[in-house]
Amino acid sequence: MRYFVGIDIGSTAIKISVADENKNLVGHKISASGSMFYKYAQEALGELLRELGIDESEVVYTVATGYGRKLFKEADENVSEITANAIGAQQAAKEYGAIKTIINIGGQDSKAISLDTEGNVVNFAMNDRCAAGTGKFLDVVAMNLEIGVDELSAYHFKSVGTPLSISSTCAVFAESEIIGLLGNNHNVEDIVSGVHYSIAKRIVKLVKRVGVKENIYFDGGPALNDGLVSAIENELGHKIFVPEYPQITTSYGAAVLACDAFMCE
Amino acid sequence: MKSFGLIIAIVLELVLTCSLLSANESLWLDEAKKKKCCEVKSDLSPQKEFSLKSGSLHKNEKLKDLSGSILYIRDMDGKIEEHNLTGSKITFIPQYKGNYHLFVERRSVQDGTLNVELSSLRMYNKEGNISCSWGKEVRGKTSDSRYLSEPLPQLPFQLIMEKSIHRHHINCCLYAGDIAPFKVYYKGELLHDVPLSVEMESGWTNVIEPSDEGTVSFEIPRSTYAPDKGDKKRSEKLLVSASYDTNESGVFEGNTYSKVHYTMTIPLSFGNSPLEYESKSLAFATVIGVMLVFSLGLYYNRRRKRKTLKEIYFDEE
Amino acid sequence: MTKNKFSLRRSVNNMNLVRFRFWFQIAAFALIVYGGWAGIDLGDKLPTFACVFSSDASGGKCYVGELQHDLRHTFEMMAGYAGYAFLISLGMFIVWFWVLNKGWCGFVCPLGTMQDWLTMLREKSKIRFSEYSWANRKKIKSIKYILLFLMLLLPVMVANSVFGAPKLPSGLAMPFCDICPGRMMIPAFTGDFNQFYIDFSTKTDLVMAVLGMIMTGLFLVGSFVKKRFFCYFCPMAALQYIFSKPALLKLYKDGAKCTKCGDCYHACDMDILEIADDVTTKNMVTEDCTLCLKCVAACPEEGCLEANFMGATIFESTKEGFVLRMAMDQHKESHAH
Amino acid sequence: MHTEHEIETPHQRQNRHKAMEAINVINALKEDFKFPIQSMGYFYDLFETVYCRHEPLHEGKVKIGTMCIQIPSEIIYALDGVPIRLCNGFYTDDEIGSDLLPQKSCPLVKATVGWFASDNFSDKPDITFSPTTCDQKTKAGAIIESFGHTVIDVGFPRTKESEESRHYWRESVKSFAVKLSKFQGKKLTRSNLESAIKKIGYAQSLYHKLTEFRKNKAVPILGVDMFLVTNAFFFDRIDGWIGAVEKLVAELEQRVSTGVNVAGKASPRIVYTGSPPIFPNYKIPLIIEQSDAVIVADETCSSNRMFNDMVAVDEWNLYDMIDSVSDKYLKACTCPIFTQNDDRIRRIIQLVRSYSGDGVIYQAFAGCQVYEMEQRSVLAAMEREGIPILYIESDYSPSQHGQLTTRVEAFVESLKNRKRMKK
Repeated sequence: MRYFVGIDIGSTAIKISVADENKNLVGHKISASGSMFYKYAQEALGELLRELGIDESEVVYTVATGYGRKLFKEADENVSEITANAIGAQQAAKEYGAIKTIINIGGQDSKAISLDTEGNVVNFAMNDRCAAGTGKFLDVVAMNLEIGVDELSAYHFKSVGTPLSISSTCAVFAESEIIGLLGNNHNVEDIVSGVHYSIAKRIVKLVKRVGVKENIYFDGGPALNDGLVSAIENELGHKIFVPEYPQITTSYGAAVLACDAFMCE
Repeated sequence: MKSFGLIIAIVLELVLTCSLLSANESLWLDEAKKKKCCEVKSDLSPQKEFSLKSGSLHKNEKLKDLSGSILYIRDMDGKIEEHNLTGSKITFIPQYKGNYHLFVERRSVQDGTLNVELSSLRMYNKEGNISCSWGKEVRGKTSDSRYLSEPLPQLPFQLIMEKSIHRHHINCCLYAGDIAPFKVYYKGELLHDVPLSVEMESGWTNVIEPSDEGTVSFEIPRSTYAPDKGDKKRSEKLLVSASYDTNESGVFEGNTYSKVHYTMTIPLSFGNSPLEYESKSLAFATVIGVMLVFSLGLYYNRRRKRKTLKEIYFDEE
Repeated sequence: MTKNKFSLRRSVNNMNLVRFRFWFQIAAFALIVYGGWAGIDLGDKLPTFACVFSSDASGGKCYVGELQHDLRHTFEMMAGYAGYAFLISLGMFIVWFWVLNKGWCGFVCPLGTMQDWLTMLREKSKIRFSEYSWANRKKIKSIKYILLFLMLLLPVMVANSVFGAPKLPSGLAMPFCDICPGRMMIPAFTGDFNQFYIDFSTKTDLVMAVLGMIMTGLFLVGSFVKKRFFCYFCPMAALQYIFSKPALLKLYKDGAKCTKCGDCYHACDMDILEIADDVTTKNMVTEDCTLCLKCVAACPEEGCLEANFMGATIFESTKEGFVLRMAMDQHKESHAH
Repeated sequence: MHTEHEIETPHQRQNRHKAMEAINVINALKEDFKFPIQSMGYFYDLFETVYCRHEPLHEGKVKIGTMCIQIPSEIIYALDGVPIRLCNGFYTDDEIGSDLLPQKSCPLVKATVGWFASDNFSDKPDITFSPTTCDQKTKAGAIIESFGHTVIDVGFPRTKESEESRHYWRESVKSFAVKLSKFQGKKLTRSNLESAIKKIGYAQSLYHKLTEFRKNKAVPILGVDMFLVTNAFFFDRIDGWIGAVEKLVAELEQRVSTGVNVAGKASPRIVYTGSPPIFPNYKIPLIIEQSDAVIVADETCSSNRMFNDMVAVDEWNLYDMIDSVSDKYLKACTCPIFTQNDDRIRRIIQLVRSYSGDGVIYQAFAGCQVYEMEQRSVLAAMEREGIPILYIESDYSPSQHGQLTTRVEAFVESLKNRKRMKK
């Protein structure tokens, strides 16, 4: 039995997916990346294979992606996360329908990718200047509000008043703003939904740059935040598709690519 | 027969008038025509010149010698000056602008009767010396338009015109058709039985009896004989005189007398009544006509302008 | 800018000028037109239309009459006493005038008062007033000066042959009085209608008399539809304006405070545009101004317009006063729907 | 996996966006300043109800939209209409409008057009009157009409000195009144116009009382609050407004007597002029007052210009009332659309003098041509008068907040220094 590994080394986490010959996801693992992520990556891969009971030899082809990809020497090949993301999204949303637009919010950047009918990347836009409106930002907010990141969604849906938007989605300034709002004891729900909508607005701007086309696919860690999802849907005015494991789309895509590459040889 | 009656009438008429005239050999003051040249001026006020005339308005002669007669001048403030006249003419320099009232008294004894002949004349001085009358200039002359009509204490017998003359056209005058009321005083009290004889330049004369109140008044007639040379503003002379006899006796200049015969004259000049040349009805007609035309014009002009907005949606209520 | 609640100045500034003026004018009218019957006699140098022709009744006489009378003298007379007389009269007129300045027109002049009464009548009968176009408004300004000039010249030409021209007929001795509607109207108020006549005695008299009647007709209708119709042409106004500068009563404007809202111009009976648009001049007593002070009453700016007597403000425009005068000082619940 | 949320309709989204804009400003007004005024509560609530909760104010009334101050609200009230001034300050609507108008056009106009385009009103105007004031508004009328709203243009002259324009405007106003009374099926009568004029006059007099307080050394009310109050007059029930302002006046009287000062001792007094700050676009005023300056007076058509000049009627008959009303809206107006406009400069200087202002801040919307064009002359005039002035060009977008703040703060500090120098 032959297996294919896709490994995505991101800024906050290392995502590894394993696919079989039919490109089905066999298993995946997410572990925090850090200073010496090359080592962590190897360990994580080892652990994952052990969990799945797969022998190293059965892994016939490995593709690395993410901006740490070059450093992962074992990889037979490495591809840009854009491509990987596109492929992964199409695979993951097979039964849902053809994906035309992908929204990806990572730890420290966010992307919008538009695909043509064949699924090739036509255009993409990304914000990589600062952490404004990214996973990191959400962490900061949650920390300031003294709630868990996973609670954000719940708070969002509890909000009844007008969302209190944050004028700057820059992590640094936002902090002081949020503290100010709390100081004037506005309720947390409104602040949370406000934050979500502020991010959503930014993202939608990004998406508008590449053009909004059904179906829309949303991945990356923050996609787990249902509040944010609905905020984006409202801003966008379209339903969006969120996969089961939104974080690993890219690595899955890499795995799929690995499979394709091997089959061609 | 008719003609005979007519003749008699004429004769009677003549007799009557002659008798009246003879009864009315009166003395009167006359203002001399102003001579343009050689006018004697004393501080800016020209000298006025008068003469005494005796006889009727249309037939009279100037008195050569006035010695023995006295001139009283009363000014607007009632100040009275007295002059003994000499020579043939009366000269007098009015000090300031306004009305002056001149009186002349002349006494003579004639076969036992003392003739006291009096005449008075009103004169309006257009000119005058400001230094004497600046106060009046400042205040204005509005109240000086009336004559003072109290009797003059110096005169025993006096005929006074009661009419106060308004400035009809600012410069005042009498008009034909005005009622001229007179009163006759003897030693200060009113006489009720002295008739008035009136004579016009044109020769018309009449005698008017006093009313019970003692005022003798008549309507100034319009002279139909007057030569009307289109000069509608011409003025005409009128001489009003009254006489009165008493049985006082006394001595005057050595001659004794047992009777006194007073006569007083007032020469007046009057103009033709403006009423003859004025039409009130036409005036009102003009005014109303103008008003009608003007307002109609305005009305239609406005209606033309406001057509655009003659909506029922406006309502002044 | 703290206002003492019960200061005199404040209550003056809050006064209802329209009512005040109405009663003042009635009083002045009584004094001028009927004063004579009460033995009042202010002389014949008044700088207002107190008609010379309403003999006994009037409490004073109009100087215009006197002026024409004074001018009807030969030159040699004018060189002498008549000259003095003329100067003294003029001096007296000026002294009178300096007290109230043009206020004589706005508050005293009986002819003006009559016009205001006609205006009230029009207002009551809800008929719109007329206005001159601005162009015409400018044009007619000169008329009063022309009238003044003729008024001064003709009497002289009656008494003298000017530049060898033949003397004018005596019918032109008082040219303005002949055509002045005051001559008919003011005596008429004393029950004396004798001035309504057409004089056939001479051609001049006829023409002048007819003119007089026409003017009277125009006056009555004109001042019914146009505020202060006659004052636009009044030679007295022209004569007054010559001496207006040093007068005691003044209308001052502080241009900096002016917003050119035009409320004053809207209120002005004489349609004086400068009052609204001139923001540089201080002394606002223009040639046509009647010092009626309606502009001050209509000015909503604090202290922009003021009536000033010998340097002391007597009546000044204030927001508060404006609101009171316009009856905007209290809130009525919105009218029935 | 597929998410199960209801997605907002475009209207809901628009409303949410506007609400989010509005609430920020309202909170800022409520929270960022010392000594809040109790009676301002009415206005905060008013704006929250209208712009956050989108509740209609005038149900069952005929609402008459006006595109500019030049449409005489006296006549509208006299004919039982409710004037709704549609000058709009929302960035949300501005963005919608941007797709319909050229990039460089005025955000206010864009916002108004956007508002109509989205056709999302809590108080929808039944008919809209659009005076032909500035080019953009003039053209906007037609565009709005193309969305299927009834818009009636009211001819407005661009010179105010000439007699012709005076007559022209008077006629326009008359025909406006005729059209409106036809629309309302109600006569314009002496009594109803008179009471309308007097009511608005009273409202204005209240405003004057408020401004009077700002002349004091200790300023009892913030400029932004004043803007909010005058802004409320755009759409509020007039009786409610009057009641609230009466309370406000009373409270401020209190404050003046006790010498409450909403600004600091040294904070410079600013006279604000230029394009109208209309809720919620209080960006510049907020920045000014957040950086320790206080707006003591303004020369904008959303506030001072709307209230300053009052109708003076000489004869309380219909003919004269209508003319007086029209004159007020033409002759007194200091809008920069007019050919020559020294009046505006004079007004600004006068405001600086009488409110003892330390400096002028002149804001022009990027795209609000007339204000941008007049900028030079005003700056020159201020230079002549020795009045420091800051010219800011901005739009509705929240983006350049940072830069603006720095500029304003710098200006304010320079003013403070000047003050210190003087002492």
